[in-house]
Amino acid sequence: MNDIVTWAALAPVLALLGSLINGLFGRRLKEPLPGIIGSVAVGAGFVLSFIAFIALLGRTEPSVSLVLWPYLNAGSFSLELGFVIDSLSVIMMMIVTGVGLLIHIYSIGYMHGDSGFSRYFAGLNLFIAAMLILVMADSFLLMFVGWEGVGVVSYLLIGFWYRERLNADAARKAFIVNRIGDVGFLLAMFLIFKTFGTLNIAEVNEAALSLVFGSAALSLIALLLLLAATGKSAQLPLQVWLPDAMAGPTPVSALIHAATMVTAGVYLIARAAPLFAQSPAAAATVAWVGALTAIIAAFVALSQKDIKKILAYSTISQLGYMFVAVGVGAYWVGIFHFFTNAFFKALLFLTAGSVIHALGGEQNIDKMGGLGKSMKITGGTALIAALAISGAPFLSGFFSKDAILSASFNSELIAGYGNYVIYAILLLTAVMTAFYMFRWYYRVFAGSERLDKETKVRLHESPSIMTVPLLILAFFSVVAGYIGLPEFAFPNWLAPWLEQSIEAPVNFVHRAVLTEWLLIGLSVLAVAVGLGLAYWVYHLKNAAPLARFNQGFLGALNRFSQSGAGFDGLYRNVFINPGEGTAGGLAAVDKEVIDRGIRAGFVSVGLLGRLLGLWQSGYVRIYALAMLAGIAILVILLAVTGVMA
Amino acid sequence: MPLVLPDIDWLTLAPLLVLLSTASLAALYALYNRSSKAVALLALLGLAVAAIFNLQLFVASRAGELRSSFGLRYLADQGALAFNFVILLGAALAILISYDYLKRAELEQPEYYPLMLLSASGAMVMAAAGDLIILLLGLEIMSLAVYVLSAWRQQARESAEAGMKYFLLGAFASAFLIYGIALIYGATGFFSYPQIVAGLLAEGFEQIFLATLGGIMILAGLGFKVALVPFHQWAPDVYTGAPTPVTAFMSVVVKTAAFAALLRIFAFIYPELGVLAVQSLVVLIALTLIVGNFTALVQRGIKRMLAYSAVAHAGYLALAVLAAGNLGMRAAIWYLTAYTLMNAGAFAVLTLLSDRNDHGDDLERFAGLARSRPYLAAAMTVFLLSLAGIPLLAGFVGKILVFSAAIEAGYVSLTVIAIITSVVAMVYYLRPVMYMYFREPEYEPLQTNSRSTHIAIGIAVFGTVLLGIFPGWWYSLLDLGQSLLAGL
Amino acid sequence: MLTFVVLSVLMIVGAVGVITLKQPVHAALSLVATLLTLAVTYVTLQAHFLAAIQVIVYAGAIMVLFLFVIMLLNIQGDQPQPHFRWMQIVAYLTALLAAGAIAATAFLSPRELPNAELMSEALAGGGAAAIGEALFNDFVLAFQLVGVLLLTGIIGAVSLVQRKATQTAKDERELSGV
Amino acid sequence: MLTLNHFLALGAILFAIGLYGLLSRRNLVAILMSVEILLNAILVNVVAIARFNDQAQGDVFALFIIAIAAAEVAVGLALFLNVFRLNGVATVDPLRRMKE
Repeated sequence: MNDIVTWAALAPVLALLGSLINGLFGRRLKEPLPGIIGSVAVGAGFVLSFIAFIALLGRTEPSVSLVLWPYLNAGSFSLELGFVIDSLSVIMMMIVTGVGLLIHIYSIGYMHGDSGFSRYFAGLNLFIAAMLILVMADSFLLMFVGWEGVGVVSYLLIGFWYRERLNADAARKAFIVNRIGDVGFLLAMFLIFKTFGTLNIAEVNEAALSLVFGSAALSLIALLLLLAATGKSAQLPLQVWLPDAMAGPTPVSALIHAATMVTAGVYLIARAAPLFAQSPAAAATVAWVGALTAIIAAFVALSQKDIKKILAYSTISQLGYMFVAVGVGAYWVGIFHFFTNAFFKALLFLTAGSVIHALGGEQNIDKMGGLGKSMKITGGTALIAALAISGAPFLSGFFSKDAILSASFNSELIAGYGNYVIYAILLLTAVMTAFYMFRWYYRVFAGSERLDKETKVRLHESPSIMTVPLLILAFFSVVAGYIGLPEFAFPNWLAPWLEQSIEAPVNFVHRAVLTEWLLIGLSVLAVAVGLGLAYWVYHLKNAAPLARFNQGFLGALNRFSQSGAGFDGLYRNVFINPGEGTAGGLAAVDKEVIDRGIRAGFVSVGLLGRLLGLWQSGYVRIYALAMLAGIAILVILLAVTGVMA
Repeated sequence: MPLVLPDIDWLTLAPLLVLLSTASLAALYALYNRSSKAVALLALLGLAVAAIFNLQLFVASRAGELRSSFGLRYLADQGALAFNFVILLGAALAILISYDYLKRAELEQPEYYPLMLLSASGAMVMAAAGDLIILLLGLEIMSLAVYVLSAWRQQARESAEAGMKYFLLGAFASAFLIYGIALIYGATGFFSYPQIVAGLLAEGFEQIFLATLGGIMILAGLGFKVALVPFHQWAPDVYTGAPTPVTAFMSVVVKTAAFAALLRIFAFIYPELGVLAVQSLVVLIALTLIVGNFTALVQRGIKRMLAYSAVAHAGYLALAVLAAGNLGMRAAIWYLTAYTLMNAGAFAVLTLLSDRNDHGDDLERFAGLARSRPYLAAAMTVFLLSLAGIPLLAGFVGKILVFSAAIEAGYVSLTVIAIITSVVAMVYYLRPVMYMYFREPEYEPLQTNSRSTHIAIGIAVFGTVLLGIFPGWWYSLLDLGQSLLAGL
Repeated sequence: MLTFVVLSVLMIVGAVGVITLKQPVHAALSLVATLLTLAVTYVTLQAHFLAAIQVIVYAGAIMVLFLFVIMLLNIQGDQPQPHFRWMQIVAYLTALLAAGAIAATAFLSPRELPNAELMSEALAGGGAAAIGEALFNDFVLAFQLVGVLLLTGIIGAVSLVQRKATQTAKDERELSGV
Repeated sequence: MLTLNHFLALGAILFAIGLYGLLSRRNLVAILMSVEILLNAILVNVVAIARFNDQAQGDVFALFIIAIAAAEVAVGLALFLNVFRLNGVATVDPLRRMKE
């Protein structure tokens, strides 16, 4: 504890403490108090992280390991639980605690008067603790602790307003889809242990670099980690849970389902970068998953009507960008986009929350419009955020998104012309992003008012406890990009800082400066096209050109987009319809067999239930017969092998 | 002919003798004083004294002192002693739960406690056995008492049925076990493990076939006790019908003892048998993992769900058996410690929710429990999450240990099945949690005086969390686990 | 050899009687016949002591217990089966299969028995002395454990059958959940 | 010539008869008696093997099996009485209140 950096290890402890206080005694505390306790716990964590950051800033080797306690020593398996605070994790910690603090403060206003006030803050604090453990972990095992922790808390917070059945369903969906990712994580963990004999991340990374480039074991590990990451970060094909997760309170969506938890997958890949850098097949898969997710999610976002669902799909799309970044080997860029995204995405959600709060729970953008006039701060900050996420020049999103585009254009990790295709996809996605974000902005904040009369009366700007965090986030949405200016022409502080923690050898083509400028020009053009189109359709023509989108091919496309690109329907058909039910897997079993089946009686639940009923019939004699059959099969096997031998 | 006296190390027998004499004393005391409180306290005292003797032996064995009695027929090595701790813990928790339960259900015949102690002593005999006959007798002592305890609610048809079913199938399984022992005896001419192994390895031994057949039948007999598929079907029915504290006892102590016995013979005898003896266990484990977890998914009643979960956990534990040797043994002991705490805890919570006829263990009872009984709900959540294997709880560490032991032993594909099914398992463990936290209460929870159950739940929560966060100390205590038979 | 064949046939006929005779009393008597034949077989194997035990404990005590229960409760035979006709066939097949498999494995490597004189020499007078020596030396723990086993059986059986005299029939119906 | 395998085969046949009884009888008492046949089948084996190996160990084992049978029968009949008192019938098939 001599090193001041190690004090940052207290951050998760403080958050846990806050959670315990709120969870155990919360009901006896008066309203703002649980919120204040929660905010103080997280705020203190932020201060500690910030101090650690400053302390690390001057060091040549910005990495401090801290062993907590020896966990297990089992034969060849030996593990100590510890934190590692280096340039990568300290950035994550600052974002988690910093954005977390703002969202805590905002929540004091947002959750005002809710009967579960203290329960809410207990959950939020627990989430911060778990997330900090995830990013600070020095071993895959401890990381898995945080990984599961954030999953469980997210599950509890999505279902926070459990009286509405929809929320409980959404919580369960999120939970089950994430389980599939967990299978990947667990399998990867055991494979890592089997291959490297350790679970310590630093040791694994070091060992991975000395392994054969592209070896099968490495690729398998990397692909399993990717499966884990797709589950947590809502990437194809496991993206279905995130839009439904918006059923939770909006600040929860902002914190967990936009700014922090969903980026855990990106963080995992960046942490285990050498594993991916050494297996190009896995890395290419990451990039392709990211690119496809980015464009499909953007496509779906074009037609959504729920103010939060649009943002949810945009989150998925932005996460796709990050996946491309870490897939092509530009690990620092992935973190950079996470960094800028945390601000503007949290800001978008909080403004949406502010709107929902003001309208008394309305979420359909067709029933909004013109809100910017009466909600000046919310509207103004929302505009900044929309510009930033679209990648408008000189705002934070511009720099990080451009870095991703240029990295995917220049990467040598992906064989053939794949990286150019990915670049093209991302460029197209950028056009769509600008379009749907401004569709969102115009439908909500500009244009004519389409509100009910009752709602109109209630309309008000949110209290300052909610607007101040918006302003702070807006400020960072503007400036956060300047730590990572394009390397070819400007000083870039972030890349060398992060690369001290991520030692993965990936080569990039160095192109002529003119080409680089051209690339930047192209991205600016993409933004301009998307923005202009949205301006024309939604501002000048007031959505009139969309009338055509109801029939023919365009109509089908529109419906396809509205249905979430068909994934929910697809999964329902494949997994859930009782005909194929038994083959289906957990999602199916849980939803159909348990809930519907039990109500309808066991006979009608499909094959599994019927089989079970037949087998577990209650008749002693059948049980005895089954036992006998078991022994008989073994004995016959023995006789056969015996005769053979 | 002069009679040669057998070697008897009385200290090795002390824990067993303490339990037996406490049981006898309690049974006698019960004849003229029908107060169950005194008998229950006496039983707990007996368990505590036995634990003290066991501790003394444990310390001695850690110092490298390997003790045994009757020419390696009754062993007191680290493995046996660690299993004894688990058995004593399980029995103590079960007795604590029983006391309130029996009072509430008006079943306070004091013979209950001596029977439980006798059953626990049978379990200890199984863990210490170095001879197939001793193993068989221990198993019978343990089983007979549990058959009776399952039928303890004499006025309830479910309970009577559970006892009868368990008995019939148990006797059937015992017959196979005895047959297996007879065949091994026929092949080698001996009953004690070292002699059997010596016989199997002897020059010119040609009865490997008979011996393997015997091995398979013993596996089936013990597989029945631990509920491996397809010998598991009694478990859900009996677990549901038996009084809940007895279910807790069964799922914890009986399983521990059967695994202790299985581990020992699997480590020493089975490697010398035909390949098929080991391969059969692989098949049984795969079946158990899949059937146990997937049938648990469709259960409505919590007790029944826990029954199938017990089947599934038998699969994980058997994985450690397969990984025989020191690592597997340690993993199994560790897992059983964790399992004892969390499973007994879950059943303890269940006794507080069901009515005095043991009805009402369905999910609806759990609805809104977080509101009506927040601490109980929190405890149950801890147990369920631990059973599901959520990190930093005891169950997670147990799984990690078992899986890594199995991987080390080369059973990778089986471990993959285990990992995937363990993720499936989370779905059914989390369902009651969802009901507790995301539903409005539908029942008024019973308000009963249940101090001893609360003590049991407290111990279980404390243990589950402690072992989950600091697993190292207990694991390192098992470190010197040199078996007495290892050198043979 | 002839003795063996005659005894085997008697034993098998008795056992078949146990599982086919409808009236439990008849089945029990058939079982007594099997047990007694088994005792005679022990004698041919020079195990006189065991033969005595077989008659006293098995045919004597255990079968008396059976008959006692059957008579006391006046248990009738099997009623016509409402379901599970297939069970008979399956049971028949499995039993046949099991017998075949076990017998086949047993005959894979036939081993001769030592002749009778050698046996009786080793066991000198019915084997009681030899058994006693084994029992009180190698198996003294097992011997004690059998005592515990019987104690468990006694406590269990007694505590199960004894009931509270005060319990009225009404309570029973209510508690049994009907 | 009489070999050990004759006795093992006799044991196997008796065991199979016991199995058949266990699976096909519905009367609980008859099932209990079938279990006795199973145990006696094993006894035939054990005693023959003991003779074959020329040891007293097997006889001791046989003795223990008889003792186990006695204890099992006592408990089994007690459980049976318990069921009979509640159900009023002695058959096994009504014992299926718990299933699935």
